[in-house]
Amino acid sequence: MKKVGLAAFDSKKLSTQQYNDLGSTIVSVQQEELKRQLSQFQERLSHFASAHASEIKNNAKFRAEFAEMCAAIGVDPLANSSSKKGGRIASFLGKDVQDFYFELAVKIVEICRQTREDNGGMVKVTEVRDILNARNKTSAIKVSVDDIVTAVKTLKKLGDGLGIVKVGSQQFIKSVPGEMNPDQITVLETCHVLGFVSVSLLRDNLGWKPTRSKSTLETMTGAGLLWVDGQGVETQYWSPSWIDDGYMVAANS
Amino acid sequence: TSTTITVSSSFDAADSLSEDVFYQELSRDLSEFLHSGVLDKEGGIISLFDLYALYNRSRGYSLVSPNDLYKACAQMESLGLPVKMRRYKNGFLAVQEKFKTNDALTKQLISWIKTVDASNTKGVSTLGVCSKFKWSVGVAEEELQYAEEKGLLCRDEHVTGLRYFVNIMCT
Amino acid sequence: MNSEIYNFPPFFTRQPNETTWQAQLSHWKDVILTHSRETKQWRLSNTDSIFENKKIQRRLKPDVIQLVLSDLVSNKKADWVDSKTKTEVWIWWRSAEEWATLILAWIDSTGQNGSIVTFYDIAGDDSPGVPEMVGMDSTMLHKVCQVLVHQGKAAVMRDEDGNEVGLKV
Amino acid sequence: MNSEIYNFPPFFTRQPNETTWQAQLSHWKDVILTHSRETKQWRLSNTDSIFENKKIQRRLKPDVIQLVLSDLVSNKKADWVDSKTKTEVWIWWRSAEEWATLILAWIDSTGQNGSIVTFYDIAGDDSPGVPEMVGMDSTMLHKVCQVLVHQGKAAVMRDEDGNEVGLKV
Repeated sequence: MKKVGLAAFDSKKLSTQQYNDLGSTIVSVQQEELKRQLSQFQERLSHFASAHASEIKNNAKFRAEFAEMCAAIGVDPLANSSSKKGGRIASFLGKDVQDFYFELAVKIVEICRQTREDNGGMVKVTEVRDILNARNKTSAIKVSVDDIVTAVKTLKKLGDGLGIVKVGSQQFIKSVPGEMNPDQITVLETCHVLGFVSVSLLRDNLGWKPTRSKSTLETMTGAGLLWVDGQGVETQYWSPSWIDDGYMVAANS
Repeated sequence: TSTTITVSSSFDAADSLSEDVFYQELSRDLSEFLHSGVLDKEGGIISLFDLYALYNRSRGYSLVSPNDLYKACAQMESLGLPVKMRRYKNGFLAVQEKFKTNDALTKQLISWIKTVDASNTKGVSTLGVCSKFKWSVGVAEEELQYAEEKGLLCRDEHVTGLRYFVNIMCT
Repeated sequence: MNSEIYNFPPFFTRQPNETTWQAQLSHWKDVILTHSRETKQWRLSNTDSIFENKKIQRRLKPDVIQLVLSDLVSNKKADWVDSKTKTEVWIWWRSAEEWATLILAWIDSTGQNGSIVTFYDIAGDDSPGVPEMVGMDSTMLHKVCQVLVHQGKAAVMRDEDGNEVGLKV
Repeated sequence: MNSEIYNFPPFFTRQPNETTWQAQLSHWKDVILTHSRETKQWRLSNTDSIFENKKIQRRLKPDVIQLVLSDLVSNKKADWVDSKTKTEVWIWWRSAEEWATLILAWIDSTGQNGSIVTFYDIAGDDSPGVPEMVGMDSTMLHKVCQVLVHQGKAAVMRDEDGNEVGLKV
């Protein structure tokens, strides 16, 4: 650690012990100062939260920025239940904002469970968003992708087995334990770009040998991650996330 | 030398006392909730994810955070409640009845597989296990993998899905 | 999952993965029930146009259609028109119990308890009591009546030839 | 061949449990060696039909086949035909030492000590000395000879072009 300001001393005249004492004094002074600044920061963030509770609740963009600010200074506004007494951070966010996220997390767990047989436990974040907003047509609050990601992160505390996985530019919620290997990720990415994959598509686009493609595609089908279409010129493998995408395309056209 | 600065929310004595009470009450309430028929419906084991969803659904308002739910489950055993938290090898968490040992559950599973697939030629699927033991898919998978880690079961990965067989390769 | 699954090419191929196949069957059930409800279709044959999606040039194979129909029947969402040939089903896009409830509600709301109401009053073309039931076949009507009889809520009325013609609540 | 294991579907999936996997590898080794011995197969490629069991519709994945072949090699039950590409192995369903012993035994029993015996005498189609060795490739024969040379029990004989053609005990 750089000991700023020590140049003023003639360090040669100081014993090592003294030197260390001085150093740690300075460090602890710095530490105190930082702590003071941080807690001031938290204080202000707390004021901000209560002053803007309704914006935070009703505006997805606002929520995302607020979450970023909290993360930047190491505050987790969603660690504590709203019913818990005491503690500054407990009352950090309005009760209804906290409950908004906790309820969202409940719904995410349920959707993962309900759609698991369709998609093998890999569901696109945008699909979860569409499902939630379609169910809640009357509500003024529209759930955003960021909200869902925030809610999924709070669920980390409940153990491994539910988390965000990036597939190219797409974000998925994975609700089955175990890692996906790079080939499987690549296949899902390719599905997103081309709609579906086949042995010859993977050969032409990625230079994969048929044996490699076949074994990856069969493994993924066996895991419920891909659906098979046997009525084209060759067997085609589709990601069920296409269904939601297709729906969006149809809705926008 | 590097210095880490942690800023924690400072509780005074009364706060930390009320915090202890909060978790104890939550643990007890969860235990009661589980014994109101929920645990029976889930075949005696429930994943923390499902417990979180079901419990908060039943509360309806002033929901419990995932963090608090975890802390309350973690101390169920030390509070002497009839349920305990269990951590599977891959980090999956569940709550189960205290009197049932992990190996007793496995024994139950293996003996059922031996009766439904006596010839050991078809194996069983996760869904088959779910419907037999009333477990959620997550729990069934963990139980099957637990038996696999013990060398009692082995797997057949196929395009038709994953199936588990009684392991005859180690004899 | 939404109805867009009908435009998903793999939806018309029997999925090799058993779990996925179960999900697929369940989606076919939903697609058929929704479509029947919307078009007021009472009867579905194994050659119905729903099993082919011309837009994406995909169709369900006959043996798979058979599995889909059997699944509807075993889920009590349909009955075989002829349980020997198994080529056609009556579709219960509402259950017999639900139809029974609707009939009772109408009789009740019009103060006809104790009087005889004919099937024509209930589901005839001319100002029917339960408009949704217009066009329902007598086989299905019979089953709905049986529900009421079993519940002890109604007696079936017959004409001189022994045909069921109405109810008395 | 252990047909019970060979018809056991999980035998064709790489087992995640380390202990089970080691047992599985060892079963594959036995299955391959038994099958090669029975069919007098000297050479095994990574696309050999043994890796697919049509009866139960299971096949070993390419990366797992590679592990099985490597295991054979590291257990000295096989040698890579080409140690760069590693697509094929020579199989020692008897070890080189065993073959060497069989050759010596035949030479001994026919009183040919001190005389030159050609490879054709040993393993040629026409009344071979060690019938089981018929069809063995020269690469493998060479390795067997080396065993005898190292044991100081025989010298290799060459023709004018320097090719190994026989032995002198």
